[in-house]
Amino acid sequence: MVWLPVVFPLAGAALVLSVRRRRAWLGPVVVASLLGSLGTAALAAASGARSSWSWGAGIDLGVEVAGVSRVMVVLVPLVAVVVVSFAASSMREDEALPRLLALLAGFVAAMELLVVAADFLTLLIGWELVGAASWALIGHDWRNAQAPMFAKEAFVTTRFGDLGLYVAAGATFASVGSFQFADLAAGPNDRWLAIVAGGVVVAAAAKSAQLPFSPWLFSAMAGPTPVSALLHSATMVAAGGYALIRLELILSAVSWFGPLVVGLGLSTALAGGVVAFAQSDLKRALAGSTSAQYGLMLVAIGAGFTAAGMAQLTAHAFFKALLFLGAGVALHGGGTLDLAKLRLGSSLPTVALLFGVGAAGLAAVPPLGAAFTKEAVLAAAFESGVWVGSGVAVAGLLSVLYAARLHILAYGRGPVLEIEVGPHPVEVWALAILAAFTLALSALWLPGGKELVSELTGAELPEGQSWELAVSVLSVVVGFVVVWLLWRRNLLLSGGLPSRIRGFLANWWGIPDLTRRAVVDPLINVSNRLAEGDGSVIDALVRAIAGSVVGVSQRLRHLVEILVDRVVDGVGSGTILTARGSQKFDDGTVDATVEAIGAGIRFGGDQSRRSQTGMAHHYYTLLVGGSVVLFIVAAIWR
Amino acid sequence: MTLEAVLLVSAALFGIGVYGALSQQSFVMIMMGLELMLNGAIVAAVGFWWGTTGGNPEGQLLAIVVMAVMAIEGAIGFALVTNVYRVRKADITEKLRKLRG
Amino acid sequence: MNALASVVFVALVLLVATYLVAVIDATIMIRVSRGRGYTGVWMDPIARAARLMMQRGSRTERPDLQVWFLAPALLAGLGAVALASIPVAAAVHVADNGAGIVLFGAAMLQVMVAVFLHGWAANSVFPMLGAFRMAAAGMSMSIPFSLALITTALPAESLSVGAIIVSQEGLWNVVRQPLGLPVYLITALAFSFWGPMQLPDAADLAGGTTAEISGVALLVWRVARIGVLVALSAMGAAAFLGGYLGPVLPGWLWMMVKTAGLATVMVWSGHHFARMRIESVVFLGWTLLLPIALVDVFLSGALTL
Amino acid sequence: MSGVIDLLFWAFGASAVVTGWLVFRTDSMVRAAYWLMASFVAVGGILVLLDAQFLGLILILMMAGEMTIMAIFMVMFMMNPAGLNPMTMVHQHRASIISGAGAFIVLALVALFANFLAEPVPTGAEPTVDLGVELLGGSMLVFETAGVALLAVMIGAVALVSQQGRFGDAEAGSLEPSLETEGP
Repeated sequence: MVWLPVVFPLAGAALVLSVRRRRAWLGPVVVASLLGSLGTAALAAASGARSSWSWGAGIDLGVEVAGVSRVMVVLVPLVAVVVVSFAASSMREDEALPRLLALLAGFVAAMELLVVAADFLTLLIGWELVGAASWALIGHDWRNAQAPMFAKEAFVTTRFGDLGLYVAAGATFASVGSFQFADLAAGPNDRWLAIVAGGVVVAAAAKSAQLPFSPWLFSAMAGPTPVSALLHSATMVAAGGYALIRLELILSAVSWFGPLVVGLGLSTALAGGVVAFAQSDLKRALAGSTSAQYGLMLVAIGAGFTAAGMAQLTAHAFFKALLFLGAGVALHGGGTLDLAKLRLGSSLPTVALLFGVGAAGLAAVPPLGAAFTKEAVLAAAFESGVWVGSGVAVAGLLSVLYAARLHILAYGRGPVLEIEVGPHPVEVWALAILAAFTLALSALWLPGGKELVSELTGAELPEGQSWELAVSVLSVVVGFVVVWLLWRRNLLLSGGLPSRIRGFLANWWGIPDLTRRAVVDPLINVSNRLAEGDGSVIDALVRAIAGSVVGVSQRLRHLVEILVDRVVDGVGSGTILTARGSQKFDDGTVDATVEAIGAGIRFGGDQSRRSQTGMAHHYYTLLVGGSVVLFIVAAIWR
Repeated sequence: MTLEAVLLVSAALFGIGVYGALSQQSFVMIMMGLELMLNGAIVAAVGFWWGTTGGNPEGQLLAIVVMAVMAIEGAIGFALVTNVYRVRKADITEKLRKLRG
Repeated sequence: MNALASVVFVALVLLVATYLVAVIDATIMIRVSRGRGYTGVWMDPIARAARLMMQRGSRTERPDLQVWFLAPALLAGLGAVALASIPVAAAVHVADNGAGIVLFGAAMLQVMVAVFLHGWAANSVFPMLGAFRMAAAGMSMSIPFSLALITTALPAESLSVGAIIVSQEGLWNVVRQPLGLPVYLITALAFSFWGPMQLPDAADLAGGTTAEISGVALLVWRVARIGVLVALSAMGAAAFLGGYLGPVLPGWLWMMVKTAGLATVMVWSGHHFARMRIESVVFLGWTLLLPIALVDVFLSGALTL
Repeated sequence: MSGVIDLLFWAFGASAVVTGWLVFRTDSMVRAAYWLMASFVAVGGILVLLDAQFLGLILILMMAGEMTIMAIFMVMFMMNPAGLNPMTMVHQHRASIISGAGAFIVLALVALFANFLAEPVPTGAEPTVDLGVELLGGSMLVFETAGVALLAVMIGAVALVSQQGRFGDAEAGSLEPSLETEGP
């Protein structure tokens, strides 16, 4: 039962590839498989179930639908159905549509596996598959030479974080002798648990595009728009936040876990908000906002209110998918993603309205559900401290700023353009459904909404204060006023910032450059050096030593000669004999000594260089000799 | 037939393999030396299984893993030799001394 | 059975069977060509053998003599080893304990080595080409061959040939695994280099690996080749046709009848099909027989479960 | 009976070692490959004597194919069509002999002087059946891992030797500027 949500999309992917020639079937097949996944996920969530499969001695792959995973397991296919329908319609001209759809279905399957995982091994498998699928999806347009490069960049960055999860899994096994979350929860709170916490935080930060890994989301923009929509809303990026929510109860036992997550989240929320505000590319601005929004979730999680984080994740999934699909329509219609050239409001009024709903969700305008969840996050932040709360309030203000800016620049009133490719009705419907979900979440404000969230996520929401609500409303109002003022002065695109600063901010505060200079270039340099042959490094060292010694000795000789000459001159010609004697001594002894030292060192260097023959059999011989010696030593030592 | 005798045969095979791997110039002959070493390893593994484990099949499993290693060594070895020959026109180790210091 | 008796037994069986196959070959040859100069079907093999025995042996420049002379003997020995793993009647076998079918497979793959060495040792062009042909054909056919054979071990849950025969009590494997026997027979042609797959010793290479030999060496080589064919037919009969199982007649007679039947099919194919090109053999092995053999394994495995 | 087995063991052991030695003493690559195969066949015989019938026979089966490929490769790389012309290609001979002898002596000392458990395979056991159950039961993960590793190797080997890549000739840009790689 629990496996079915995973199996359905996988089967769909296989089926799509087998009917690849019948293009009319592709969309329906995938959507049907995702609907199957959705249905079975809903059933599993309603009943709650667990199951496991023994892989080998002591290694069980466990899956479970309980607690927060009940929400997530339904959310993933729900968003995916809409996004994939949109993809099947908008990419219908694409020659590689079967591959795209199959990969999307596989992506969803991997994410479902990650969601239902009840142990680190299953989580790792899902985690890796999600990463691999996202790599293939970002690089979908591989004939364009840039796409594979960006895909590689995104993959390597997240992959670096993945190592954290490997460490966490290893530490878990070392600590309790199994990979199960349940065993870890029952296990002792020692340094192993701290290692697990560190690993999970690194992995989650990388996947959820938190600082300092955030820039990979920009690279991910090389993928088709539906891919971005899925990646940002309910799969790849959500995986990090979800993993933290899932494991918070266990890991919060580590004293620094909460503060670390809060700090990461808050700094990303603030930095990402500025990035989103400064960006002039629609998709990249949305990417910045994704980092910022996940930062807010992390704040809630770190403060201990997973329910608030999960609620925010859910609301975000709907409106972010909506916004990305809207961006896709804009790209098709306007032919560009440059915010300076869009303003499609008059040309595509329906889409503009739907995009507006999404932007309102992003801005957390009451009475939308997104405002409710933002409110919960704010309350959670204030529970954790006044400064954190204030930071979140500022981040909220930023979100109002960038959301309003995006909507006005992308879908504000503008000249009526000849739209080359209008959106297909299926695409508009997809947008409408997502907008409907966003609006429907408003019901959370009704009495009983809080209880519903608590019941679904199995955790408590923080008690909000009425002045916190006032702060939120005030920030929305202030934000709109600021945007309006900027718009009046025609400064909205630049945000009133000088272009150099704006460029710096928009490019993630220069983090990519920093990374390139601090990590990538040195690494490539070192590798190049190594590739040139370790000999050159060692040689250089040896030669430098020999050379410097020779140099020093020559200097010394020169000095001695001058000194001796002066003495000789000073004493006068009467002592020429003595002087000659001393010069002979100088030549014969001092020089010889100094030169001998130099030559000796050079000889040593040459000799040591000779061992670097570059030929395998010499190295192997040394290896055998060394092993024999080691063996004998070990035998005697015993 | 005692365990010691089996291990002696294994040691002899391994020693000859070491000699071959170190003394031959041709890549393919070096691979033969490696195979001979693995051959000795198989004898030792099965010998230990036969003499010391009381019939625990995991000992035989080890031998199967060694055989898999042998197949892997063969496949990758030949692929590398082919590639090196194509790119560097080298078929003996002396022609491949890029790492020389 | 004690050692000496089993050696004598296998040798006797091999000798009689070889003679019979040669007779079959001659019969078909006559049917096909109505050729002149035959001294009658039953006398012809003996006449041919006598002619070869009286021939003078030939020699090339600097051959590897030991290998050249020993390769035919190795081939004959491999045929005998393969035959030894097959029970001729209930519980009458020489070497079928535990993993008989693997022994048979190992012997058959060594056939490839024997033929390669036979062609290589002559230090001459045509035999060498024949040797390379055998390597190519053998490598492409060995995997479908092994898969088709090992599949018959699935219902028996044992690698012993005797157990495989017993497992066919109710239903022969030829019915239970309909893909197995055709794949086995086609690959068996490659390992006995017979009929359409007589590539290493083909006429277009002036006899291939046998191009430079004559006299007794050629006689031994031909006898050994028929011996391998007999072993392959016997294994086909045992693994797919129920071996010695059958009503009324005694077990060993059933075994003989079935073996002779399969041998006739293979010999017949040599007179009725054109020789294949080596490319088509390789292509056939890797792209057609290998997938079919895999399907066979999966289907039979599913059925056995 | 045990006398016969002892005799067979020593015969197999001696021939395994001698043929192994001949691999590096012969002057022809094809002979070397098949001497190695003979060594493997002898080891297969030893394994059969050690009650591991399946392993021994499968080793013989495997090596027939592998050594044939090796022989063909030798002929290809040595530019010596039949591999029959005599040749010696040896370097650092003395060091190799010392290394080989050293490895043998160390291992032989271990074999003779270490104390091993004495728990032989019980009589009446069915090692082949046990192995099958183990492969598809308790140690399935190991077995599968070996299979996946082999698959990866097959793909890797094909990728390494394929002449044509997706973006054109696999050798494009990989040729050295000059074949002389003499350093300073």
